Amino acid sequence: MQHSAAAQQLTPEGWLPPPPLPHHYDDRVSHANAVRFGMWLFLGTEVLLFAGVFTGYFTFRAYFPEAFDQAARHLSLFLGTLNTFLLLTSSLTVALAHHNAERGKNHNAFWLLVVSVLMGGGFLVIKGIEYHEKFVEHALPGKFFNFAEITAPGGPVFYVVYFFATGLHALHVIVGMSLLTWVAVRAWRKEFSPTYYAPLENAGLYWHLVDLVWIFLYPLLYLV
Amino acid sequence: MSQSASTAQVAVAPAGAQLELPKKHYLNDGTTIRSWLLTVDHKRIAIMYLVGTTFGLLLGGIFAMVLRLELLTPGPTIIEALTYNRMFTLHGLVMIFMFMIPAIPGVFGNFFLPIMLGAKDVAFPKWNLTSYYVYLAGAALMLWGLITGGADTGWTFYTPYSTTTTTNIAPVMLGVFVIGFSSILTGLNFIVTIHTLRAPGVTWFKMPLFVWAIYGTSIIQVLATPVIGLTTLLVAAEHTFGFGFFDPARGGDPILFQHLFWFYSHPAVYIMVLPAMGVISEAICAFSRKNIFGYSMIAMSSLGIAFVGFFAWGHHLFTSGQSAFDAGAFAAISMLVGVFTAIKIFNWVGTLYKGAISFTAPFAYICGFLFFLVFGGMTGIALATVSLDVHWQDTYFVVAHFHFIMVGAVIMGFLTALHYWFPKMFGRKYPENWGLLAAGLIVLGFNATFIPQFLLGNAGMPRRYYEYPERFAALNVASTAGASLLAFGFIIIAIYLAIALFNGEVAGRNPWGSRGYEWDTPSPPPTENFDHPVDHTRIPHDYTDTEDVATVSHAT
Amino acid sequence: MNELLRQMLFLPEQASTFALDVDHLHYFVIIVTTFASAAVGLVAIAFFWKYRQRRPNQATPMVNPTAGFEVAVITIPLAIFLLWFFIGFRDFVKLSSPPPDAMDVYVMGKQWMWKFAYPEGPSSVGVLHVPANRPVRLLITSRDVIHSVFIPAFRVKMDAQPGRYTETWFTATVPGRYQLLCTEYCGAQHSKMWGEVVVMAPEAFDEWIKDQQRGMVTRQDVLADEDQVNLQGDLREMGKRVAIDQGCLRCHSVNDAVYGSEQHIGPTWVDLYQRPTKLDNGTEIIADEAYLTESMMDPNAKIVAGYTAVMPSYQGKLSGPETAALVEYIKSLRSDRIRQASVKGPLYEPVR
Amino acid sequence: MASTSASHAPDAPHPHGGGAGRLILVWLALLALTATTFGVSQLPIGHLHLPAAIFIACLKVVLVVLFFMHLWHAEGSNRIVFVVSFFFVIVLLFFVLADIATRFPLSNSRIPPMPQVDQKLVPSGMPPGMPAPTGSHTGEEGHR
Repeated sequence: MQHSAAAQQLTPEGWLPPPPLPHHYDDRVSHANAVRFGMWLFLGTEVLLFAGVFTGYFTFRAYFPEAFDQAARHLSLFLGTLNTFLLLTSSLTVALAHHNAERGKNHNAFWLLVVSVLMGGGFLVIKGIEYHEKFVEHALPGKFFNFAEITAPGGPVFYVVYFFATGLHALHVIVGMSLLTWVAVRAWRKEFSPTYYAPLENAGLYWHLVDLVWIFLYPLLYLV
Repeated sequence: MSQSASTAQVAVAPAGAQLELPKKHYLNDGTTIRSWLLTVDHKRIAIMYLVGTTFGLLLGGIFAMVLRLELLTPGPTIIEALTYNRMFTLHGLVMIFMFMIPAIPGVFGNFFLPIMLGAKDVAFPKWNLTSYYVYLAGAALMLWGLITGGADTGWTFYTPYSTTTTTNIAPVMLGVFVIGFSSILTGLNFIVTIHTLRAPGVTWFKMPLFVWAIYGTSIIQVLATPVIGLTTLLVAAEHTFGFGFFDPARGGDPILFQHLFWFYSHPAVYIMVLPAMGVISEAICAFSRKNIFGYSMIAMSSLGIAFVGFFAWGHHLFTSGQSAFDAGAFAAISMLVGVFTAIKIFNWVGTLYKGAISFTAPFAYICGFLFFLVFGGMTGIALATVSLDVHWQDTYFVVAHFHFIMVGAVIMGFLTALHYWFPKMFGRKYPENWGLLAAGLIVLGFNATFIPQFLLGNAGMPRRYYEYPERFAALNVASTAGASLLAFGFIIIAIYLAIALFNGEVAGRNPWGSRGYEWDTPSPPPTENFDHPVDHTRIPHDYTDTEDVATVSHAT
Repeated sequence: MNELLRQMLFLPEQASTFALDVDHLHYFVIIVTTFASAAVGLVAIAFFWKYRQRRPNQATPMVNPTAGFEVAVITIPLAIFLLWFFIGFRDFVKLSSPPPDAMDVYVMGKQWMWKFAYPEGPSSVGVLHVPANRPVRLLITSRDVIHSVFIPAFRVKMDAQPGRYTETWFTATVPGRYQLLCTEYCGAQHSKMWGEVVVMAPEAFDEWIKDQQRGMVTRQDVLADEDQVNLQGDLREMGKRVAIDQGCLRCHSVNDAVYGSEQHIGPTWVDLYQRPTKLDNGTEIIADEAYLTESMMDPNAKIVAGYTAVMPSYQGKLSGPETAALVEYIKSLRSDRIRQASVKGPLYEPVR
Repeated sequence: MASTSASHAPDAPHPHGGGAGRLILVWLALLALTATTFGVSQLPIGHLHLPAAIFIACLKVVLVVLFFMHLWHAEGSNRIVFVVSFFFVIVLLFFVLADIATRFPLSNSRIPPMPQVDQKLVPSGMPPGMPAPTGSHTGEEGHR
């Protein structure tokens, strides 16, 4: 289905003609609606996936409240807030990219996507720094835990929840970034037009979901 | 709404005239291996699913027979404890994840959903093929894990035993995680197809009931499977790296595992039984030649079961230290789900009223289905009654209950669908008298296998027992005898269906004279499903006039 | 009536107050279900015959249910189900709230055996003595994986969750011996993890408790469960983990003699320490630390009679402390028969 | 239940209303909410921290979903999918936490046993035989 962009020349408005419509759909709009609806269903599964992690968080918070308090104080608040800022801003840039793609401005969309991917990278770098701190302090989950400063019982359990939640989230950030990169390449090839921007929209929806999860993770882990 | 104008008034093909298969159809449209393995045609993917799931049924059946043989005598009989534990884990995992969950949605959902909606294919054909290969990958990973050391934790893999056992459960866990993905993809594909690809004339309340059942199933598949995906990842991580999520020695909580596990696994049993109910709603109309009795009631109860099924998982935890408040809440909600099943049963029996019932093999399976669903459903309600469950939990009563629903209802539904739609899928008829014989054997064998297990449960024999006190011996012998009868029945079916595939009598467009939407196409259907534009003015299964609309034959 | 139905349904004898309530509700459910399904079945069979197909392509009228039918089909089953739910839930609440004056008994599930300890101190393995007609509360826990206390005659069941207590209670009515079974899958010997409940007349029970305590006083400070206080606890714990990680347990069994009876790939570790062992070259040695360490590093040096030399060498794979931990773990594996002597209370062979 | 596949004029989907300006406005609102949740967490309001944090997080989520993910003028079916999946998350959380709250107190690990339980056997409040998580306990190991 991937038509070779170079061979086709641009339409007068400056973007490529959209790819052929699949045979079993009769018009482009109902196909776009179907693709968006499919993406929303997939986001439903992602929400349920993180539901399990949050259930674990609240269960262990009910069991070991004081351990969660002590451990929360050992997380660096500055890095957490910076990460939240980064993700929120990258959500904005992705939304703007989608906004431009709807109007066929592939060039703007490309640069906005590049900025978003860079911010995602920044988020991962900061996450790496935090993880390094913890590995040095031996504040690790399960049997690897011996971190003197947490005296309350259930210390390792907080770090199990912390590493699993942020690890799963970081994995989703990586997947989101690769999606955005692939869509940025297609924007560079000027493939998007007012009638065809579904891939960028879906990558954007996925990125917003990743940001959504972090909006919940940030206060629960760092602030409370 | 019920006028029966059909698109083309052509004389009914004279009975007995020599019918032959249509020249070009989906089976001979490209016969290279590549055209089959890389197909995006939903019908071919359905056939590939049929091959995969039947292999799963065969494998699971073999393990079941080994278990039954082992339980012939109270002491060790043919295998030793560790192999027995691995065997019942194998039986559980293979049957559930390789046959029960993918079977009816994967085979008949894939084949008939687009045809019943009047669409050319499912919404995302490439994702449909991906879902099949993800299923194969998951099944292969799980089987490889089970063979090279195997898990001996039971299909429920309760922690902390599953996280501290010396058998390697990581590949089995990842296998289940991957198969879960295939389930999500299929469900997602079907929901989008139903929402966006309905042909003109097929409105929400004119869709066949099989489509409603698949819709309910897909909702559960999409929304429940991620939780088991996460749980298997957690258990695999905990078993290899020693996290402390579920293992109490490290501060974890085993009851949290049971909550997360059953949050998926209870809706999963509705993933298995809803499609079978959908098949029965179609087949009972066809074989009693009557419109369904209470269309919207059955459609809404499918959605009801799908929705309320999500809140009833706690009845698996009554004796695991769960609080009395939760036990009460879950028990009350489980009763609601029972009512939806009761609605369906009464409406199916209502459909027979003033019908024209023809007693064929599929109809024999429908009777079996109704009997087992009533019997299994009522024991389910009894199990949901909290005080009775305390005695029955984890005994053979529970084993008998869920086998009555799974083997009784779901496999009866699967066999009904296989026989009812065999002419449409392969263009040939199966031998009728062999079919009736096999149906009798299966129903008889099934009762002989599982009714003794109810009594074993009452007597207090726990499940997953390799050796048991002598007082349970007699009932176990009876159950094993029944199991061999059941196995014999399945073998007969396999034989005559395989033979009928190649030299069964040519079926023509509509051998049963059924008025379902799927019978408006030639059988086997062409790759683009229809040979005339689809505009359904009639409702499905409307038999109010004698002229048999569906035997109209154009091409053949 | 009660006895007839009990026999028909293969239910065990009713030996506790809770058993009577449960069985009465059970009979109510069974009777209502049988009549309802029989009615539905007969109606269906009547339809099969009355409305059988008479002509090919026979037309049938369009029949749809009336609103009244639909309402009836919802309300009647719901009413019956909710009635059962209320009765069932009322009994369950009674089961999960033990009377304050109940006698406490601590039940400890351990991989493939049950231990019972009374607050006044005496404890026993596999056999639980309870007075008749007095409420007894079980505080149940487990040492390793989830087990489940199930006494069919009392219709009582409660999981033994490791790391925490669960509770259930009963009032035994009929003195006698009843089997106790583990019903939550817990490993290889799950199907042998049986215990026994001996219901004694109240006075006989008081009598029994007194002489148990007298017996206990003479010995010095007897512990409810000796291997609780493991001096080198951490070392043994680490040894066990190393054994699991390195896969030693695949060939060597670590459970007491009952399990050891079958031939396993490697010699069992239970009671191995200080045991005289005959080697295949006829000589006999004492399995001390030197032998154990040497067998890990160079398994083929001394092969026990009757075993094949299939064990891989662990040279370089096991660090010094890990080997010491493994030896410590093997030393801690003493089967109960030897420890039996120190535990009070007569030991009954589990009922076959 | 859901909109049928109403087919607009082919090949001319209406571009979503609102513009870049609105997106930036929403972004600023999100930053403001982040600042407030940070501020609220510093206030000494004790056990109210959790509900406050969750409430503000929900506000931010609603903003992101409606404007960044275009649920504001989206198809009905997308909205239903989003609402139903969040509803099931709440159901899962509700029943699990209700279970922990109303369970037999000793069934929750780490909560000291009821007074009438014989202290001699369980002085440390830790059920016997439960090996404490390695290392986290600086205190006693085992009991007696």
